[in-house]
Amino acid sequence: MRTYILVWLMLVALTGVAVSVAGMDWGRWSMASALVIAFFKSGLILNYFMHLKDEKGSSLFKWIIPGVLSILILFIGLTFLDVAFR
Amino acid sequence: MPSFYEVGNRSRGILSWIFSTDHKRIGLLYLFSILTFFAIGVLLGFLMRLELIAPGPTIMRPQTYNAIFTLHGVFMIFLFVIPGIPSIFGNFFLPIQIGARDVAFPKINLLSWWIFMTGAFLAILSLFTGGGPVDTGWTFYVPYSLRTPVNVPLAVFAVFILGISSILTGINFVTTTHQLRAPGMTWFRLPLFVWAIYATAWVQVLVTPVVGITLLLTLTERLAGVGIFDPAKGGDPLLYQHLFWIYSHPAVYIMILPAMGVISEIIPVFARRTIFGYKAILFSSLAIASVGSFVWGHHMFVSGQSDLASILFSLLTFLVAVPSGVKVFNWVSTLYKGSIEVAPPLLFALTFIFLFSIGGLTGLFQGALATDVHLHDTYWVVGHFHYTIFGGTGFALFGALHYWFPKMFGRMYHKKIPYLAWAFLFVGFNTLYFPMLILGWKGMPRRYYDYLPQFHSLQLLSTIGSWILIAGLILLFANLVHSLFKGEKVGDNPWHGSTLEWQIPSPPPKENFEKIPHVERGPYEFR
Amino acid sequence: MKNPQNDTGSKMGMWLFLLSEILLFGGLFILYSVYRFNNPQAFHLAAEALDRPLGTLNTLILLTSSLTMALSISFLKKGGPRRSLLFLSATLFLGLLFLFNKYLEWTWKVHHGIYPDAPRLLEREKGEVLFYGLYYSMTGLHGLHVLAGVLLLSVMFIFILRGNIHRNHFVPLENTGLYWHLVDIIWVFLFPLFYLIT
Amino acid sequence: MIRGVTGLSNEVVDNVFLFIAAISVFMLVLITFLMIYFTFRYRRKRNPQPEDIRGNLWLEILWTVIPTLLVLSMFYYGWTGFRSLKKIPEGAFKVKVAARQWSWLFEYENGVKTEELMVPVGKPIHLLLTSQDVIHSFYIPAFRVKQDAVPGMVAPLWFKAGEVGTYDVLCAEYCGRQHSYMLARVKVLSEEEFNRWYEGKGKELQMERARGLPRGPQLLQEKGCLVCHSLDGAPRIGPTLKGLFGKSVIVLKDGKEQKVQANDAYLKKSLIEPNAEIVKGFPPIMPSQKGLISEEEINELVRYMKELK
Ligand code: HEA
Ligand code: HEA
Ligand code: HEC
Ligand code: CUA
Ligand SMILES: [Cu+2]
Repeated sequence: MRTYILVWLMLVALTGVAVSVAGMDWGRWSMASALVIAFFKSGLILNYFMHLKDEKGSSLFKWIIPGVLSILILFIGLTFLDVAFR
Repeated sequence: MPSFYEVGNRSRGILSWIFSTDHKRIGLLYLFSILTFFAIGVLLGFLMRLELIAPGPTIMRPQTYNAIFTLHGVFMIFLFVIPGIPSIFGNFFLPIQIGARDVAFPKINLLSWWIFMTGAFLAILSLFTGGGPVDTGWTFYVPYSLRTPVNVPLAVFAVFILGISSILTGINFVTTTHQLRAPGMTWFRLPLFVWAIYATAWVQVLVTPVVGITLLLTLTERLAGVGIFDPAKGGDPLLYQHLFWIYSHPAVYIMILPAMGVISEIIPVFARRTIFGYKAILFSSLAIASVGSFVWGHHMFVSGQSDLASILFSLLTFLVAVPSGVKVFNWVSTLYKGSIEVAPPLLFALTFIFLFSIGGLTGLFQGALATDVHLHDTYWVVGHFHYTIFGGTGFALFGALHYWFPKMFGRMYHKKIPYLAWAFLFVGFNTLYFPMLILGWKGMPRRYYDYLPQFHSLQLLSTIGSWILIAGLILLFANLVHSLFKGEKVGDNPWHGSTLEWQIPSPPPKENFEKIPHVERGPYEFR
Repeated sequence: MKNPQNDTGSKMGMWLFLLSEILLFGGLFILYSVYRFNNPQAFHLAAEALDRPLGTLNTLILLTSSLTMALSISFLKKGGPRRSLLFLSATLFLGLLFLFNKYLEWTWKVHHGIYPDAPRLLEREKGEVLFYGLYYSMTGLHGLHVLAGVLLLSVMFIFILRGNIHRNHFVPLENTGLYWHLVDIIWVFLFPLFYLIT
Repeated sequence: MIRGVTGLSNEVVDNVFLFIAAISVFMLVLITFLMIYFTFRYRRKRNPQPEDIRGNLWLEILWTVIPTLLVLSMFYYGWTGFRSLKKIPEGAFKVKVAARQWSWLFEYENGVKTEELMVPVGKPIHLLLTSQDVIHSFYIPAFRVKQDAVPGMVAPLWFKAGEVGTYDVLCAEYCGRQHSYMLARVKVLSEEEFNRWYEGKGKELQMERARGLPRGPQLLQEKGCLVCHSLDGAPRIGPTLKGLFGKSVIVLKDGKEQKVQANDAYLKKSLIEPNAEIVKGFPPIMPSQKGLISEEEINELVRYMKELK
């Protein structure tokens, strides 16, 4: 209960940070900062709201998210190998 | 114990089948529905061959031909080879081979058959509605698929639905393999067929959604003109190709991995010895499934993608060829010092090795950058993929049918006829498809309704091959269908197999095992 | 023997489904990143025209709904179906609110003549057409997921009310929760991509 | 490997092909031979007692490493060949190629447009491929070169013809109904002959320009109209243009049948928005000429169509 509310507060705070950073016009860093914050937020949701942190049933749960992320990154990376060097 | 044929569920007659959650009944549902679609696909292939028997118009008009090769591709790919082995034999045998009573989610299993049938129904409906049968090729490339007046929206939606069915099946198999293994059934005691289905299931779960979204976007593009793929609105048609092949290349491994799993089951049983290099075969499946997901760009070497991308994709393509080779070498070594009986299943397995090797090796020519520039979109490619899909997956399916037939139906087929059928199939197959490789090398493009006179003799030869092939096919299936009713009753283990499905009655009882077995040894230990 | 319906099993199934959902949106993320890379200027212009306060509000709504969802599950596990129902209704309400805001946002845009294939939109630069194409596809697909989530939540509501789901059988609610959180996570990415990065 | 010594794309590709073919045939024969040999040698009658061999690490390593080396060599030759197919020599002779349903149009630097590609022998030719509608692919089997023409992109392709002669050009990317009829030819001429042709055509063009607009028949040819429309009264993929002007045509507009008078406005609209009103009995597949045709050209075409009685 307490952790849930704490996590929620952090999520709200991070949203605030993201919005204010976006207002400041950091040039190309604005993209990076916004994404880092988004990753951080989703990490909180995954670990606390979705209990990934304490999932013990199978070691599969540990690899699911890193796995799918690396696949997605490879998909994007390989696609960029085309579009960025065309 | 009564078999699963006798014990249904509360419903009766046909209802006890189409609403059954028994994995074996669902497997058989898939078997009969998929074979029906396959028959349609074969008929369409036959019609194409007739049209191509001579240059100039022969039996149909260009638009009809274009619709026919599209349907042929769509039916064969999405309704036959992709669901084929996993949905039929995976459903029937995966739970038994790991010592479980059913899959993890029996209801979802049934649901996925219904979704599959819905998708198939919509695909057929698309022929008669809207602007008529699709004429885009099974790849639905934009912008052509955005411009052609035919019923593309319904067709791509149908394929999207089929994708959902495939994802659900994949989820089911992954969970089943993780959760329902019998005590003592460690990961390294799993039969290689299970490993192959497991690896395939991951690919199904992870890449099918990508083609799903691609098709959905094509649909919205047609209906609402969103503009994401439409070059007239600034979209990039090559991105469609990337997204399409991100799925559809791994899809070829969805087709072949289960087939390879079947071969790994059949060879040790008929050589009466442990498989050579169990772990090597297992890890090569995983390697194919993982690395194979990142080679899609080899379909785009001349599309205008960057040279850098082409180079990397070519390299990766060559790397996935190695694990396929490892499998082939291990299979051949399994024959060494065995005690071999060339029963029909083994005959088909050996033929698989030969034909798949030709298919795979012709793939290498396409993986090489310089040669693919010439070979891309020619009959070489058509030859390549019929050798892999049909020579590979198709012959593995024949093998699987002959291998597991006694277990599934409790009867044995006539044992001599398959050899005769095989002879027709083998000769017909090579007469049909080998000329295609030569045609491709000589520069005959694919998806051609009409062709230049210099290609005539090889096209004619190829058409003759299709007749021989179909004769073999009819013989083969006639034998099986006949034996379904008239075949001799067999015991539980006619081949002396050592995996779990052979330790239970033929046909299996409803819950497979009276008592869940405790597994104490590897899958191919015959002594 | 392990029970086919055991909890780890059904959660694993759910997670696998979520993976496929991630890759469904993944395809769109690939498109987004490529088009943004190719048209930075046009994306910049177009993103400025989106309603940032409304987007932020919607983000907060979804985050809060995730909290109420998690609370609803934890109350059910502790045996309080009434509190669980309370928080579930809160989640439902927030979900509907989110959809309502989305509806408002879309209708405003449509009013300004900015919707797919609109003549006003097509006059603009190609990058902007793409931006709005992606905007409508991605938030639209996400909206559909919220809608599906709302339906699922309503079903769960009825199940709890009728006692089909209770402290000893809570996995369906938990899986619904997983789905709802995933939809939230996707929004956590959509929000900066469309409203913040300009 | 002998590679690309003469810079002829067909030799480059053929060399790589032979290299891979040699390895492949060897592998196939090896595997097939072993398979059949083992099957006979260890058949059950002769060898009733199998031996249990579970594997052999060295063999596994051997048949992982050797094929890896082999495929890497294939990759390498494929790549070097590709490099020479892609590296356009400086000063190559440039020709613009426009692909459209279902014909090719070649435009030379002096403004001459042809339907057959004329090139001098032995000189590198640099094609710039574009498409006006869907994806097509420019393919000369004899030279082993191929490149997709994608709308919205300009794709390069180069080749050098080793001998005088005529070679087929095919469309290798499926592009609809007449895909298999989207053919053209490359005419390779000797250098003198080519120059004579090139300059002669150039002068002709200048004279025409000086005289005024290009005439109707030529425009119909250049715009690719004649692939689908005949001038002799026979319907092809589209209705004939003969006697069209002034006729009343039954069209489908928003799915409803209507009778319209084929006047100036109708003809113009047929070019720019062909799918707004579809002639009954024909599919809505005519590509819009919007952005591809100038106002003057439209007027000229309409004027000419009026003449087609
Ligand atoms: C079951 C289906 C299947 C399988 C398994 C494969 C396997 C392979 N495919 Fe194929 N492919 C298709 C189905 C399949 N393909 C289809 C349907 C298309 C066309 C799609 C379309 O456009 O419509 C296609 C198209 C296609 C292309 C695009 C061609 C083009 O359009 O230009 C390429 C290019 O690289 C390619 C390569 C390969 C390679 C390298 C393999 C490798 O995985 C093969 C590996 C196997 C071997 C190499 C043989 C066995 C090994 C030995 C005998 C050992 C010795 C070998 C070595 C020296 C390594 N395939
Ligand atoms: C599973 C895949 C599959 C199969 C089996 C076949 C079977 C056949 N195909 Fe194929 N074909 C494709 C997949 C397949 N095809 C695809 C994807 C394309 C590309 C489409 C496109 O361009 O968009 C294509 C394109 C294609 C073309 C090129 C068209 C063109 O480019 O213009 C031709 C031309 O002749 C052709 C002919 C045939 C013939 C004569 C048959 C058969 O009729 C031969 C007879 C078949 C048999 C004798 C039986 C085979 C049996 C099995 C495989 C297993 C049986 C299973 C069980 C018992 C459960 N096909
Ligand atoms: C891809 C094939 C194709 C090409 C290329 C093509 N057309 Fe058409 N055209 C059609 C079809 C099909 C129709 C009938 C359906 C319709 O009205 O859209 C048509 C209709 C027309 C009509 C109306 C005919 C009538 O009977 O009312 C005119 C005028 C016309 N085209 C002129 C042209 C001109 C001029 C060009 C070249 C710039 C051209 N077309 C190029 C396919 C084509
Ligand atoms: Cu143009 Cu095919
Ligand atoms: Cu591929």
